[in-house]
Amino acid sequence: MVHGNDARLLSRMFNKISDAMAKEKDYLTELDEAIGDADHGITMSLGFSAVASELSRSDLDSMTAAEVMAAAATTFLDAVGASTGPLYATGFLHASDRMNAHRPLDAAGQVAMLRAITTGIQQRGKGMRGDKTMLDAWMPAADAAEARSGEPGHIWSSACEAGALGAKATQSMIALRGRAARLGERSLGHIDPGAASAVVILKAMRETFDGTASG
Amino acid sequence: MVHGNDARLLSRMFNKISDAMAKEKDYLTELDEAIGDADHGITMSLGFSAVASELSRSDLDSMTAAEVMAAAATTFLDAVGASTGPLYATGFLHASDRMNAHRPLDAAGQVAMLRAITTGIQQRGKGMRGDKTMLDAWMPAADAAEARSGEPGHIWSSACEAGALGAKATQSMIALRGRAARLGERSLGHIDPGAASAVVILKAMRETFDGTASG
Amino acid sequence: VKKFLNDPDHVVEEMLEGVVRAHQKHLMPAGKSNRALIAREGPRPGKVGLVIGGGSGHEPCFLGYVGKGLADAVAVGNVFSSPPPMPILHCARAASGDAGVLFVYGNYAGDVMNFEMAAEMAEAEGIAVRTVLTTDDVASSSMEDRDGRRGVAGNFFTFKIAGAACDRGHSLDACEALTRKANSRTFTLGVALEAGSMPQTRRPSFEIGEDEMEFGIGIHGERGVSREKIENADAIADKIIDRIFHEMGAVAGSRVAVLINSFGATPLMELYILFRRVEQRLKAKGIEIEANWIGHYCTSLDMVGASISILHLDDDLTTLLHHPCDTAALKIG
Amino acid sequence: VKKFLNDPDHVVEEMLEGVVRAHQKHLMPAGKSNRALIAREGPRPGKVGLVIGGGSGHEPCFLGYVGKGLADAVAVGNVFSSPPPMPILHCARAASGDAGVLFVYGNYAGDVMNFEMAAEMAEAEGIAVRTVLTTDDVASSSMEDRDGRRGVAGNFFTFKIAGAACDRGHSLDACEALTRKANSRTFTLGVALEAGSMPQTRRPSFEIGEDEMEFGIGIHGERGVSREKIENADAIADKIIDRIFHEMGAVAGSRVAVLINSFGATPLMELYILFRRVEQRLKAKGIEIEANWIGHYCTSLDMVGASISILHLDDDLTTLLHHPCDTAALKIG
Ligand SMILES: Nc1ncnc2c1ncn2[C@@H]1O[C@H](COP(=O)(O)OP(=O)(O)O)[C@@H](O)[C@H]1O
Ligand SMILES: Nc1ncnc2c1ncn2[C@@H]1O[C@H](COP(=O)(O)OP(=O)(O)O)[C@@H](O)[C@H]1O
Ligand SMILES: [Mg+2]
Ligand SMILES: [Mg+2]
Ligand SMILES: [Mg+2]
Ligand SMILES: [Mg+2]
Repeated sequence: MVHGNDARLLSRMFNKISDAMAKEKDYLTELDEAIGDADHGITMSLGFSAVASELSRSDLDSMTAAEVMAAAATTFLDAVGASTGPLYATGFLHASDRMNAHRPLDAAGQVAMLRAITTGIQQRGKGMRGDKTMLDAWMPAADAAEARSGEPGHIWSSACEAGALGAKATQSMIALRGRAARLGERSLGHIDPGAASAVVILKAMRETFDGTASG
Repeated sequence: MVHGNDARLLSRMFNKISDAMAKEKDYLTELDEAIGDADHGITMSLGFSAVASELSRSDLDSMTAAEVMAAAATTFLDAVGASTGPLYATGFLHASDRMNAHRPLDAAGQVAMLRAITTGIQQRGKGMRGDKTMLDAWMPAADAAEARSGEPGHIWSSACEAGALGAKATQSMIALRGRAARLGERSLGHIDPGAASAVVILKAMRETFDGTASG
Repeated sequence: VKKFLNDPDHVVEEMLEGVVRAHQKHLMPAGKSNRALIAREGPRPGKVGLVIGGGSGHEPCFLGYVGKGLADAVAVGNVFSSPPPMPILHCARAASGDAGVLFVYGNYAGDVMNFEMAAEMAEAEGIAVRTVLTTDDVASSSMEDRDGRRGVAGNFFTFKIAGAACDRGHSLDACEALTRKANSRTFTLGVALEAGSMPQTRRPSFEIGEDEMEFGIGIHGERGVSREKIENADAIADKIIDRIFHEMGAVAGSRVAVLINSFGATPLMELYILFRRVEQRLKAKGIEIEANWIGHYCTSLDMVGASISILHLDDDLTTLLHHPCDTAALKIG
Repeated sequence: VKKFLNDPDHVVEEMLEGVVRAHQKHLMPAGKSNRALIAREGPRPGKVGLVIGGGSGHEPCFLGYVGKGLADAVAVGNVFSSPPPMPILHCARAASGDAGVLFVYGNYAGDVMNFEMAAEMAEAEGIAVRTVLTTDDVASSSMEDRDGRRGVAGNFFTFKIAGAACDRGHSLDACEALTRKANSRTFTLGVALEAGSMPQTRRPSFEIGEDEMEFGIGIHGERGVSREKIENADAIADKIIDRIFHEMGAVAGSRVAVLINSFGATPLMELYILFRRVEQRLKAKGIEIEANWIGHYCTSLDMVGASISILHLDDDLTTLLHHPCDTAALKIG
């Protein structure tokens, strides 16, 4: 694939995320009912549908991948606020910054993007693994992708698998950050909604990038 | 029976009414839920328990039957207000007035009391038979009692029977007075709570007077 | 249905103990009982006294409207029950400044009987009493039977106008006439989505189906005038406004006051959404909103539902509406 | 769960359209969006600007507290979601009178991130910003971790004090210090009997058993700190007051302000019953109630429940508490 199509590729990615989030909205909200304030599915779906519709109105041909990421960051943030707004906005902006100086969105570029998003989220939320947050999906996913970076065909399946395992593992954690942290031990036994929605994003990324990453 | 006991007899009557009303409270409230404001059982039970406890604190030996009736009227009114307060207070006061100039509470006296209560209710509420109110129990009861006044043993069973039939008949009436009148045809099919509680009172009267009326 | 209660039979007494302590700057009991509450800066010689009242369960009605510039006294009944004559009489005595007393209350069989008995007793003591029954509930009977309608949340406006008329020193005749005018120009319609529940029963007083609403509801948990399919907020507001427009003679350039009232459990968020539509409809007709109130002004225990009231103003009523008052539930100026 | 709504995804926009029309005497949008609302008579040169905000679903929080003598601007988020930085920045700009701007909002991860981003942007424009997080919820963490607590209905008091401090012309340092003091002396505990429901789901966000209550509840329909057997009103009030007494250093002769707050569906009648007990307990300790508020001041959609907040006054705070203000939800003086 050629460089000029990266903006379109990312736009396709955000479309897929938006569709997937709309489908998982109820499930995510149910998770947030258990240990949060019952809005996570609503927030994520609203935010990514705003991103998708903003990008659909943009002239992608004249945009770089970095510009698409930056537009997604701002749009997502303005649409949702909440906890996820600053977290993902910072993640996307961080990825955008990395892209500026970077080569096309080939396998290495995709892994770098995944890591950059993760690092951005970490910086904004000052969290770490084991806090029972979205980071418990993003961090193992980025690690797994990096470990597989020599095998372009396996990057996204590994990332998804690791992310899903990480999200699953939040079930046995006590929340240390975000709203659920107020519940203390009552948060045990429930999957973190933010980790679950991270997996939804990762899977949409896999769908987008699988096959493209061979070049 | 002797005259001096009339005050006690009436006090016993109000006790029986109070007990019966406490037992029927839920049923009466359910009736009022259907076509009123769900308080009729509460109001009636509260009102007669106030009367019973007022009389239990009174020196009945120094009171006439008329004074007992008047005390019941005031106590009931002050305790409940509502629609039933003025209606029964006026009924009881009316009966009290009649008693003043009257002979003891023998069969004739009892029939006169029943009629006086009924007339008082009529005067206060400006209602008539067929309005779907408590009068649909009180009026036939008073009529039946008067018709049987020559047969002391049957006065109260006739009154109760006629009252119960009258209350039952409210089921097929459209309410013309009181809160239920707002419902128009929607009041059809439901027994009027005030008519139902009138039957409760009539039955407690029967229990009180049956046997006493032979003299 | 779960509630913050102790003995359900003492709910009114306990509430009133709270009220008397909470609002001691505005009101005080007339005697030993809290069933007759008097405005601290209300009654004064030469002023017509305004007495309001009714059952409990409508808070802040009626006790929240006692204070300077509004009602001089309130008689408080049991839940959904008219107060008996005695507390009303106590109110009349305390409110009397020898210029007569005005009784204003909702048109319900029970209230009429008890207030009339009290009026007779007050008259017998030499206190001149006039009565205005509030009859703002458009749903409760036809336009021809306006006087037969019941009083619901719109009594907020009628009380306000009556209190202002009294406070401005009008005669008993004038106070009565102005209050009657306010009532005749006030129109309310209410919708319930779920019934409330009595403290003693703690079950919904009746069931409203999943996709139903009760249209033309009163404020006592009585059923409404018709059971209808539930609709969205705008459609409900439209239905109400259409009915009110049909009755109210307001034309372009008219001024109105609007009250969007929660029956208890409906939150402010939804009231604002209703108000949005009401404002659009009034604007489209060229009718101006002089003032509006949105919140819990006349409730029916914990009923889920709301009512819309409109007072069609004229110059007199506008002046009286803006007249200052200071009560627990309403402060103006 | 039935509600007066149109498209559930437009609930906030529609509500704000209603709010902007209803309260046009008090506030107006900062720009084209209604997500940043400015007090009409709020900001002025030389005065510290007070910016508050948070998610929707808490009405009259936060927008009801915008106006002269209280907040200068409010940023409005989606239901139970912090507003994003842009409307907060618009608020900061509009509230700025070149004497600095004070941000006061509840201590939640989302709000902290968004307000901090906005603060950085405002600082970059040369607006000095200070932040006070409200942390009045006694239940949300231990006494030692006071700063980790979340802000709930008691922010009513903290906003009031902050607004008064700003309006009286104090410096940014002084406004911050007084606001911090108010927050550190405010204690709240809440109890939910039934969960609220989101406009989009219209189902209770969680179930509370027939004979259970959720103790130490927040204002976002989050679960509380513990599930307990339901008790009567006095027992619940006692439990709350005992916890608050344990933390608050008030002794005989101290003065406090009391807020009995409905989370949405709990009616005034029950709040008065709770207040009755709170007053008894305070009186027994010789603590005087300087002022009290009872009603819907900080809600959680249509949750059934109530919270009790106590502000332990000192001379400064008493003066500021009584300072006049004029907003949609609170008028003093
Ligand atoms: N500091 C943080 N770092 C990373 N993720 C966080 C942090 N705080 C919260 N989260 C994530 O945010 C999710 C909740 O998002 P959402 O429901 O949209 O926001 P809110 O809690 O404001 O309602 C949590 O499930 C958690 O994964
Ligand atoms: N004018 C009237 N005459 C006779 N009975 C009446 C009249 N109005 C109402 N009632 C009776 O009162 C009953 C209702 O009493 P209750 O529920 O205690 O009062 P409220 O309607 O004030 O709640 C009705 O069922 C009816 O029988
Ligand atoms: Mg959430
Ligand atoms: Mg009734
Ligand atoms: Mg009643
Ligand atoms: Mg949230």
